[in-house]
Amino acid sequence: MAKEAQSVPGFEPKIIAFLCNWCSYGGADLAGVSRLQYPANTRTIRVMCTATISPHHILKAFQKGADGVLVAGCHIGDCHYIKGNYMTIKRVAVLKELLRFTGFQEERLYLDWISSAEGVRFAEVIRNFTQKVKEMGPSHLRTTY
Amino acid sequence: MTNSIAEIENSKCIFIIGSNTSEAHPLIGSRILKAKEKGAKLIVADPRKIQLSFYADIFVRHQLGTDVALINGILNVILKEGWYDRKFVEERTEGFKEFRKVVEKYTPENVEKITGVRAQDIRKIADLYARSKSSSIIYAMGITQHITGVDNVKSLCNLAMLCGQIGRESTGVNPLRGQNNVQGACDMGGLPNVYPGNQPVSDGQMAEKFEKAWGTKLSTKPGMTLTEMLKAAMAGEVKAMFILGENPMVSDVDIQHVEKSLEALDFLVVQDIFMSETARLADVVLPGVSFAEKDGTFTNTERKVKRVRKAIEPIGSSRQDWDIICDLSTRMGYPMRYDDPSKILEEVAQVTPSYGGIYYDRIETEGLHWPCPNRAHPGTPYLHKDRFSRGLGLFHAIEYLPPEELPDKEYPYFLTTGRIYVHYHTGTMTRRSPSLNKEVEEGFAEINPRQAKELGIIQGERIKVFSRRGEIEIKADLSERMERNTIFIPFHFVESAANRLTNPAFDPIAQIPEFKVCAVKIEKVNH
Amino acid sequence: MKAMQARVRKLLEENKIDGFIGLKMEHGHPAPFMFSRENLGEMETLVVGDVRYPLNKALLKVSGQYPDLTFGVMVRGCDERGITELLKWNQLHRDRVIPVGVACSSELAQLCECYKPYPSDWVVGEKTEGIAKSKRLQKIEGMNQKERLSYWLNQFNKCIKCYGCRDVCPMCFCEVCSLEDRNFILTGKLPPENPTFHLSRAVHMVGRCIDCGLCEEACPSNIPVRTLYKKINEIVKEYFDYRTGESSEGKSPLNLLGEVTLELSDVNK
Amino acid sequence: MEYKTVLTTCGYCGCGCGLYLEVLDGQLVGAQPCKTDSVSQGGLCIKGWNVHEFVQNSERLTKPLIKKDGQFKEATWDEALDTVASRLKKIKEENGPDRIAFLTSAKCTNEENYLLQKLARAVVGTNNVDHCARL
Repeated sequence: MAKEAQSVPGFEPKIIAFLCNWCSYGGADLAGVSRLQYPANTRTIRVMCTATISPHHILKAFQKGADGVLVAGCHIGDCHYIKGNYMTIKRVAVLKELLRFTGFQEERLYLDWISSAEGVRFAEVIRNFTQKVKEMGPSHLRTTY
Repeated sequence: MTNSIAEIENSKCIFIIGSNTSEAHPLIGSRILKAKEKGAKLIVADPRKIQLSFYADIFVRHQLGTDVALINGILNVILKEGWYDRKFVEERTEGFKEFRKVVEKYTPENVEKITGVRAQDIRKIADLYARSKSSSIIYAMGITQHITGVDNVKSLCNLAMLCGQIGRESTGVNPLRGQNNVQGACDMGGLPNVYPGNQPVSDGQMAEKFEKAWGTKLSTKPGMTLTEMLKAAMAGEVKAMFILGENPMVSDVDIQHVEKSLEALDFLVVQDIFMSETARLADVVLPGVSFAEKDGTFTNTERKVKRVRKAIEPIGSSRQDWDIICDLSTRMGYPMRYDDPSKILEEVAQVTPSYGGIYYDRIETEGLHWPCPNRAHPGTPYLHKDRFSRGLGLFHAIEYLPPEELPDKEYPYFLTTGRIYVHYHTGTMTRRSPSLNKEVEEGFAEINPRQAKELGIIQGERIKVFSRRGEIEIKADLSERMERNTIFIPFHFVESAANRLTNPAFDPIAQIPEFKVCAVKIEKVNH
Repeated sequence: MKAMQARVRKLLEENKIDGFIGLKMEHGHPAPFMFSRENLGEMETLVVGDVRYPLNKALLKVSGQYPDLTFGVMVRGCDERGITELLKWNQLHRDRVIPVGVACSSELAQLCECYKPYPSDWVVGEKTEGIAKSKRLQKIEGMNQKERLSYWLNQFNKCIKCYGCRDVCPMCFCEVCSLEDRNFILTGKLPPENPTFHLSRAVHMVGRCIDCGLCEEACPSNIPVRTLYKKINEIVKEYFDYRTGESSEGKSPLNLLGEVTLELSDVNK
Repeated sequence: MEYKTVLTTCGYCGCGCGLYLEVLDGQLVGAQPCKTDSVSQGGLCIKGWNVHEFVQNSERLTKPLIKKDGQFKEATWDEALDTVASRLKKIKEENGPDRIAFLTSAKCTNEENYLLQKLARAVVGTNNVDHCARL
């Protein structure tokens, strides 16, 4: 059963990052080879396109105790599958509104477009999002049955 | 149930003990939640952290099989604080003195040692239950399936009587019947000691009445219970059995024993809709029909007689069960002929006072609660309004007895069994229902995660569970619902049948086996 | 009632339809039933009242078996929105359905907080004005985040996983249901995973929910799922300017890739 | 072509929820709660919603079976019922009525339970009648 969580000092969040193979994963790769520093709270899941990420995957990540979920794909117009990210933005928009309505802190879900050339920006996105989730404290769902 | 389902909603305090209501009786579980939303206080006592416990004002996990001690503790507080209903006790009951003497020993502190429930929680339960305007007790097999099953029930009756929480709307002692028509099967005389309507076979007058109605000579010697039948079969004292739509091969305690008993019979007839584990052992199998293929009535757990209606024709050459029985009887030289089931219920009404006013035309739109003695009677939603069946309510002085088998060095854990929301009884129906089987396909053993960790067991891994009776292999399911020393296995699954493990120790009066407690050990399976 | 009976009789007698899915009063209860030329004699038992059943769902079952026949069905405002949407999702054929309308009573309209409690055309009832903004939605929107969280956690924890919300839903016609996918939702436990179970279903109501409220009526645990889906409809309107079932134009927003009308700043507010 | 719903009582647990079985051309195609039933009040559990499914399962027994040499053989109703009648009669005559025992069923109707215990008591002459209530 889920219950309300309390903030924990020295809390290190768990963040699931769904990264599209063609752009954002490339961005992460570039950040890596460029030896850019960013927090290590992120567990990356590489997907072929962010359009393959159903709201179920995001909900499941939260259900299993993720404190934050990042979805990152190609910039609009750059999708390897032309319009995959059109679907992503619609889904995330709906899901965030739904999370807001049900009190599940929609700020824990973040969508961004990061190209494979944007290594610096990738590190920055991770840093900012990690910081934000850290400030929010542990997810309310971080309990088990 | 002494009271009706609808009344639960208006109860001010509901004490749920030994019933995982939301899984085993979901629509009664939802009534309890409705009562809660209307402001009722909820008390849940269960060794497992069941769903309703989330909504409980007080939730206690007493050690398996310590119900009598827990209830005596509650009674003790009520007596000591003077929260009981003096007028009710004086006017409507007897045996109070002896009862009081026994209960006085069960102080909350003593009971805490037996049950593991904190003394302060016992006091709180006593307070909530005794002092509410209308308190209702709801229980199920968690109370009855113990060697002290009858004691457990009597203790609950003591509680209701002491506080005058019976004989009024939204109060009462309410056992939830596990199967759709257990109530009806009992009402119709599906018991060794009584005719329909609880009329004792040993009572000569009753026998005479039925002899007249049925035009034949009847035995006044009470018959055997199922447990006794099986023993007698093993000993060659019962030669033949006729089993209608039951599957003791999975549902009964200690299956190996059942199998040997049934095999020892000279002749076994099973009338069922599927080739159940029991039917496999039969000499003759008669294909009956499901509830969807016949007309009739069921009596639900609140004693309400409701219509069953035929929706489709019998499948294949199967025949309606009532029609098969009539045919068989006729072939045995006693002609039974009824135009349709309504005529059978008319006969029931003639010989069964509690069903005396229940006819099909009266239950067309809405069922009737028995007792309903005549055609003008509106039925009885709650019992014991001005008097108990025996006149005065009798207090029973009951001492706590531990379960027959407790964990020890060799078998260090408690095992308890029960139902899950998807399946029903032995699974002959639910496991053949694609939507239900898909939901839960196999059995599992719920184990506390910390205990599993100590044993090196991970989620979903296959384990072996042993008891002194047998062993099964089953999937481990780590769950905070369980306490460290206890595991839970649902009994629906024949291939990992919990009843290979359970203890064939019986309540001396009701002959109910102690399904809810036995000792087991657990091992990892090394493939 | 008489008007409905007469209309249905006429449609059947003139061979405009082969069957009519409506409600029949039997054993003192209104029940779903198909009136046909074979049982015209039972037309007097056809009833209209505030008790509602998923007649469109029955229609899908019957028309699935008899795709070449034409069926009439009793519709309210919500059911008509349902038919509009079912046509878009290719679950029904336009020429094979003839709706016969009922305008809802003002009590029912109030209870449902329905924005259009009448179909385009009706033979029973009188038009009552719709309710523009749902009060129950406003109540929850008025709570702070913590209150909303505890409210919904508490509600979802009551779930006994009967799947009644889905099984009764006239818009749930998928052959495979994500709610039964073990990768997403564990089985065998009550309550089901909270909030994944209920939010998953809510997500699937995007462009589907016609706000009939049968889900909430079917919920044995009184979970206010209708309010949840009302919110979904509001989101859909706000983000995609789409009102589910209102018009036969346009496609459900998550049913096609289309053009992108949102920007990141709309999403990461 | 026929579509109807039949008001009945659920065959699973003891709650006794009123529900409709949906029948299309003589086949069960669904179950749904009866909104105006006093127990279910328009709701059901997962078992109730699917109570129609087991009825038409392909494993349903459709013919009487008689075991010969350890194998079940299909039989006619006459053969099966005559076998049962004669074997029970014989055991009763040779060993007495109390050598025969009956289990009635918590899953069958009141009418059927009544008849079976009547068969046991009035025809066979024994009170050896019980059912699985305790289990």
